Amino acid sequence: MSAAGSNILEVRNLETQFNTLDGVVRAVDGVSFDLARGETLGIVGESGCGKSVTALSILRLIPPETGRIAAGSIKFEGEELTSLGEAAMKRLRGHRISMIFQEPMTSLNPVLTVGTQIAENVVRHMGVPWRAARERACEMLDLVRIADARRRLDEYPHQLSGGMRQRVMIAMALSCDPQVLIADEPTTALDVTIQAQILQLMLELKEKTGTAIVLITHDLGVVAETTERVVVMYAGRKVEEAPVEALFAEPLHPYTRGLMRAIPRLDVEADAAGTRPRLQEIPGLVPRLTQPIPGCAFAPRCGFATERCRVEPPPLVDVGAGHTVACWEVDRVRASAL
Amino acid sequence: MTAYIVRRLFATLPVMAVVALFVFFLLRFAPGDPAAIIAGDDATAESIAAVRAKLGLDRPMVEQFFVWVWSLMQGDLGVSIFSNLAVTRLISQRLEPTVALTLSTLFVAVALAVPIGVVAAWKARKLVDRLVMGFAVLGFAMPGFVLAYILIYFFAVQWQLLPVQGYKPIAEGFLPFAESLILPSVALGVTYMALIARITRASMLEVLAQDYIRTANAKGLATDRVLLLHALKNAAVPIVTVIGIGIALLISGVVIAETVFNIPGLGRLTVDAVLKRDYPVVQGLILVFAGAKVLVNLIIDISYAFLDPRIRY
Amino acid sequence: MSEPSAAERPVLEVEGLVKHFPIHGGLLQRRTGEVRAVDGVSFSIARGETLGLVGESGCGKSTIGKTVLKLIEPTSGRIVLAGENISALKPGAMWAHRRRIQTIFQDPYSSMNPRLPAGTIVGEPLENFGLSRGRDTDERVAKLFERVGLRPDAMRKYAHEFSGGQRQRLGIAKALSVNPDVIVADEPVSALDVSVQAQVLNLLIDLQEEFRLAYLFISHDLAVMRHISHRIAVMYLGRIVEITTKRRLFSQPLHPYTEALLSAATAPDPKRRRQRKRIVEGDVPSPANPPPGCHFHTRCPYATAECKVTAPPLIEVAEGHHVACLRRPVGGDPGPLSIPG
Amino acid sequence: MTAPMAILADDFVLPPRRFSLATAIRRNPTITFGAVLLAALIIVGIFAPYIAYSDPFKIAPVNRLRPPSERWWFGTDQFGRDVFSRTVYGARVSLIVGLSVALFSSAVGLGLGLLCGYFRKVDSIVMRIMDGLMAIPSILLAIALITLTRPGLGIVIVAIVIPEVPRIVRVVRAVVLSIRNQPYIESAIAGGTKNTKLLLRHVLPNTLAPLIVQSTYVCASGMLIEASLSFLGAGVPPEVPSWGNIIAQGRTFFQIAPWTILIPGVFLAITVLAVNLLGDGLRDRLDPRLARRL
Amino acid sequence: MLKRILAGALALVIPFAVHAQGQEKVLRAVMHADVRVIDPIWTTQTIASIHGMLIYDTLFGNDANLKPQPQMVGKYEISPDRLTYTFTLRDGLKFHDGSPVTTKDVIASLKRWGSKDGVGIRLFSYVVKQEAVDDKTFKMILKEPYGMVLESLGKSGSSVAIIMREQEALTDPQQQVKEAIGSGPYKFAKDQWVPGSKAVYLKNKDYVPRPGNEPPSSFAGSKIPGVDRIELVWISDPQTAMSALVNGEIDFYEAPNNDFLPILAKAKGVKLMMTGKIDSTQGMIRLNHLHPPFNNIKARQAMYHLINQEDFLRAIVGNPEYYRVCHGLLTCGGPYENDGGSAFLKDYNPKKAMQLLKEAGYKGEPITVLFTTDHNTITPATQVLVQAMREAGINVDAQSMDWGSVVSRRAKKDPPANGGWNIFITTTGGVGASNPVLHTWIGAACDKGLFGWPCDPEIEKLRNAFAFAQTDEERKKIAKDLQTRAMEQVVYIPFGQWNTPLAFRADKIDGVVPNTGLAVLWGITKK
Repeated sequence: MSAAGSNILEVRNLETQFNTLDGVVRAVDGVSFDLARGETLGIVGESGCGKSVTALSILRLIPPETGRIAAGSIKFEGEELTSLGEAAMKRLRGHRISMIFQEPMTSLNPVLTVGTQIAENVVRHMGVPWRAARERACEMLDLVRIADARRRLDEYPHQLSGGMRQRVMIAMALSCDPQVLIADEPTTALDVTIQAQILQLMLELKEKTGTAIVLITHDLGVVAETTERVVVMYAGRKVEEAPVEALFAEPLHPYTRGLMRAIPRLDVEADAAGTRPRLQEIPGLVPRLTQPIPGCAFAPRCGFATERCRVEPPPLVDVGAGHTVACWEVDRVRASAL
Repeated sequence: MTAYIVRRLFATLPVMAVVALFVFFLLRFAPGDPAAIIAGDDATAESIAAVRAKLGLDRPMVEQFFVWVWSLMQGDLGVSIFSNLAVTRLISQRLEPTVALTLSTLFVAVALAVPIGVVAAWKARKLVDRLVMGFAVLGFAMPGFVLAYILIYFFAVQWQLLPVQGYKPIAEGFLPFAESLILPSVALGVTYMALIARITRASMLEVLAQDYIRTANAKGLATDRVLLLHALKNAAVPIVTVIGIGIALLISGVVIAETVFNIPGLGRLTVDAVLKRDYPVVQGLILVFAGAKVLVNLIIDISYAFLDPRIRY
Repeated sequence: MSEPSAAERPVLEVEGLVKHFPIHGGLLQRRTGEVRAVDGVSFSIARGETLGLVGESGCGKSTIGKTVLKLIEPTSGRIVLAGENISALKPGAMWAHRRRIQTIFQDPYSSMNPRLPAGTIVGEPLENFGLSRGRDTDERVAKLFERVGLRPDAMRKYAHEFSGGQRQRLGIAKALSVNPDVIVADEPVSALDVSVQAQVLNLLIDLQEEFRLAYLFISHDLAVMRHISHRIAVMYLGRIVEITTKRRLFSQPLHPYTEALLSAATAPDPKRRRQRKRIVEGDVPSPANPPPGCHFHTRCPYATAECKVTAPPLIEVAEGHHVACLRRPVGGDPGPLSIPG
Repeated sequence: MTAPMAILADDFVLPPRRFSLATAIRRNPTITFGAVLLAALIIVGIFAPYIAYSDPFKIAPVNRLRPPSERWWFGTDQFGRDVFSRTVYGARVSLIVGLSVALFSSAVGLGLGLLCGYFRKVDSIVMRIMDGLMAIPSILLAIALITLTRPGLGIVIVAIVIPEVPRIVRVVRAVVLSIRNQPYIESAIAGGTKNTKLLLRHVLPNTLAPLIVQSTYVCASGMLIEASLSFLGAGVPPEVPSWGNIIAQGRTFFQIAPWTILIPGVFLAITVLAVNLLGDGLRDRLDPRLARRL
Repeated sequence: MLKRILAGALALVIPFAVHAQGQEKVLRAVMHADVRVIDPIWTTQTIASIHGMLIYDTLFGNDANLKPQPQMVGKYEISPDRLTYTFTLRDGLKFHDGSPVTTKDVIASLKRWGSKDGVGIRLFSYVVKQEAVDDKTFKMILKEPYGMVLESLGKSGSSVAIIMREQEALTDPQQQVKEAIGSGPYKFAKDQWVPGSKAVYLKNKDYVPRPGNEPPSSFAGSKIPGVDRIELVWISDPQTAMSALVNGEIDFYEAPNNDFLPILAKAKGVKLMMTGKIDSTQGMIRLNHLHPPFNNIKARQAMYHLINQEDFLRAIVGNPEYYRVCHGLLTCGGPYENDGGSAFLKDYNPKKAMQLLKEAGYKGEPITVLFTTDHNTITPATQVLVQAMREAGINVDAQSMDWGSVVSRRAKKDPPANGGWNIFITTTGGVGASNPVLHTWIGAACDKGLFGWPCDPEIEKLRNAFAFAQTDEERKKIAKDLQTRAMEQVVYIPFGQWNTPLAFRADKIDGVVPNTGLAVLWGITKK
């Protein structure tokens, strides 16, 4: 946890639940983390671990008829968001905290021009007339390095490629100089070369604007190459948090280790005979979130699990240098070979 | 765009041909014999035969068809067997009431149903939504003519606010014209309004679940902008489609409304003509109705291009 | 895992495969152009070997898969399956050969008929080719379920009761049921989470060794390719730009596009951030009107004037290593290329 | 907002839900309400002779236009016939018309729809004919058919089926076209499934859900059209007590004897309501995706 | 936004609307049927004659007591041997197109009328020739004296003896005349005619009524056009028409449904007027004498025992105040009403009817009844008949069809099996049925007579005798013998008579004359 003063976002014991046909689903089950000013925080985990729900909870975009923030607090520059009025939240969204999403194909309104969709955000929050907002939109398109920005203003999303649409999303999100940009799987749907361009663009813009970024992804490679600090989530809970170098050098939670070994490695030389080393599977399945899970959620699939792991939820252990992990058997894990 | 229109117009030819063929042979194979009816009360065998000859009903079927089609080309829909008036004149006489009734019903229904549908979708699963859906299901089930009589009983007879029947052409002043259309439009419009409200709600709900609406909310836009600009513009295509389909429903409904409210329109003319087996009038009318419907479909398709930039012709 | 023996005749040979999709427009819907999805591709796969087809979206890799399976008719080119030329066969005649080539789909949710029990779906090919009937089919299906790691009692369950990983296993079981020679796997794991992905990849590898299956493995993920393929072909805009053994591709990438892919791909190692080579600019051009000459010249840092004009042929510049780049002559220096002018 | 289900871990096995009537009722009230109402009306229809306490055809001019009373529950019409008995018999006629219209048009519609959806050659010809039929407003087509032949229940049914068939063909064809490019069809083809088996085992079952939904709507509109036709004097012969006839004959005395119209009208509305609710419920239950497209 | 548009439109239009109504005096009337055919000779429909009496004129016109009064005729002489009638037209008679009325037109018109209408045919069977003396005077020469010449020329009811221009009069009676140009008090606005909805008649400004301002009495008296414009509006639904009258949308409603009379009686400004005492409607069950079983007189007489007039009348009319049982063929309340043959109808006994039918050789084969579905009096009557026959055990094949089809089907003489019929029901006007000569349905002229084709020379002889009878007692005696004979032959079975009053807005119009046989509209004025 970095020094309190410089934290722009503090999340404490966040619980978000959905009521479905099969009962109440605890998508986020008590998650806490901080975000420093200008920092790039990664939230990684497999689908269904609650990373997207955490992001949507911060902006209070959970659809009221199906889900609600059950407990916990979200402080943004000292202001408690969970109890903020809807009108105040609306002024905040897209202005001080903005968000971009995974599917560039469907995240832009197909029947409105790119210029309108950006300018309307500027008009809403900066109170400038429409003409000035369009100018601002044009500037933003240049900023995200879209060629021939003036002409693009009047084009429709279906006339742009996937990469260009994601650039428009970024331009839209940053159009009002937000303090925090939440990116939910921004490059998952893009091709490799385009993904590289977008990630590089996000880092450049962070330097220029000083916006703090929360990057949500399932791809450890993206986390490794873009974020400064990482939160690993499993079944709605935070299992490990650490600076990115420390996490990859010495992952302490069995789940994080399991993930590292399960990924096919691009950079590791195949062994001499060119034979293919078997990938280390993580046996079993992710638990169903419709019932509360006693103890550690990963226990059923964990090689180090003891009786206590199945009964008592593990506390967050601080192993120093900002590296915390929620595991009873930290020492045994640390001792075992990577 | 014009290329598309021209192609669509050509595409209507086979459809109209099917309609023409169907109507022509359907009437010829009917067991009833119109010549007997025309010949009048104390008709003798020869006078019936005379009438058949005059109408050319005795010539071979194929020849009759070509004669009919050829006269059709010149816009001559033949002459009514009973009133010796040209079908085209009969139709033009009664065009105004039917068009006025259809358009007023269309306008009333759409102007009310679309906003109701949007509100129902916005307040999904809340009381107003249940009410709207309840109205929609009831409106759909309510037979038009029963509703019509109830309306007449209260508004025209008991409270004498509106005329019981008849149609005042617009030439006789807008007020009487509007008054004579209110009750028929409501009686006819209820079912149509129910249909549009339901489809508007359904397509709005589908659009509101899309990602770009979540993006719009993530931009903190005001609710009505999200609803009316972002959502409604996307939902417009299915709504316009159902309005188009609904017009066919309207044409059938007009026949009943004209009967109950005694409006001298095309619907009533068709029913009378069919009941009296007045061939030329029936054929002419069904072609006119079919032509109108095909035209409406074309207009609806073209409107898509303005509603959704992705649709390019 | 043993390397495939080169002596045997390849189980699947493709020569000069072309597939163009016509575009219609104007007043009379005349053909006004075509999308050249596959623009002259040749390769072969030996028994027990995995050929990886890698490339970005729109490069035509899925179209090759569908064409080889004859789910869509090729425009021209030869497809030889276990010695039989199937490229011109009408659907009726193709039926007999379908037993030899099976497929696994990308999306686990839509590749299973929602209204049929899992056992019936897996057993359908057996009954289609008359390999077994009634009770006999059920027994063989039960064995297949076990072989892919599913409980036999799940045969009566329906698609919506299975998870994504389990459905891919069902797809594999179905493909396996008629012990084919070749399996075309189109992005079989890209819809799955990492932990489940590993389970499926290991299963595919085990099955290949046990039944000496040939895989045409299509994916956009280089790491998965490196793990499962023996040989890899890199595709760009409907053409193969480089094809070689896995080890040589990752150690000595010759084609600039392959180099760009490798440098763009992310790896779970924070140190790589500083070794970043050049990121290639621009978007993939549309296959409806690809750039003249070498398709990649518009984004290639090493492109020369000639690259803009002549289309580079795919030639064997080193033993078992083909590349389609004018700046890579036969026996040329495999080192990095210089930036012209 | 992606539906909450997608957020859940996709990799765990859903427990197979046992079918329990209680939960089924609780979860889809529309189907239950519609089905119960319809069942009641069918029972009334079948056991009409026992429920109706007097002969619906018997003319007794002496007790003409009597208001509803304890002797005549729903009053009498201008011929002195008991409206309650005639309405009960009317249920039988309307249900017969509604169900047979739904049945015939679904059968024909399914056949044509499958052919059009699957075989390109058939498609263009049949669809032109369907467009032609749909261009003619259904009531006018029905009137023309009925009046040109001897009026009778069978003719009325045929006359209502013909304009309804194109509607069903369009629905089935749309569904078949969408199924055709589903991956599980390609997977079946790759697995050696031949055309006929493909159609019967893979395409047909998946078209049944939308077909059932559409046929309930057709059943409802069939009843309404029958009533309208009788109202216009071109429907079921006057002596057959269908709701449309009762209303048509009663309309002349509406102001002095409103019960002759209101009660059959209410019965008709309730029946159509029941069938529509059944249709809505089935649609939401069987085929949520299609629900939106229709 | 919507409100603003509506308000704007209204402000613009209101002045215009008021102006249009101001000057022109319009009579809106709903008759018993819609003006579909404009040739009163071509069809026997009463509505065509109402249309005819507005735009054409007749030589003579029978007054309220059925006495012929001169109308177009100025003076006339009958030769002592009663064989030569000399008529001279009065002055000022002009057709609507301005051309004067000449004897050429009169002779051609009478010739056409005489070859189509029953009464005309009977009259012209005695006429040797018509001779024009000059443009104003012509002679009619008979071969034997005939008592009904003037009554025939002035008859009311269907197919009145109207005078049209020669060029129309020459059209073959089997064809409809194309133009509606007469010399009557109103002109027909053919361009505004919308069949099935509205027929419009405009005041004939240069019509010269009979001098002396004779008081109007049915067809007699001076015809002074009362309003500028008459609109005969057609409203098919009787209840809607009644509400329209109550609401003031129409001024005159000829045949309101009996059930609505209580409402109309109470309605503000509405007045009910009983028509002339013999102007009622008589119900008739017509049997087909050509084919079994009713070619046998016993079978026909058996049917009498099935008929209880009370059942029919209550089904059709309901309110006893407006109907009366009448066991005779000649209109009860008419001059020649008598009880001849009425015993047949006194014995209502369905079982006996069946027994008599069996004796007459009826073995249960189907009897075809033409079942009208869309007529507000004939439909209920047919339902009562069919039920009575079925209850008696007769195998009834009731074929339902609209009135138009019944009209065409009854003309067929084929056996019931292929396209013919056994029984159909119709009605006839009380005025016509009160006089043995004018009452066409009482005739029995075999296949030359009306459908059903009863055949009995005796009846025809009696009808002719009536025409020649000089004194009233003589006529009454002949009438009784005729009815007794006709009842025996069962030319038709009467099921009673009823009359419906006229209803009109007394607060808006007056000058309504109780009609006899045909509604008289030309005299009506608007306040």
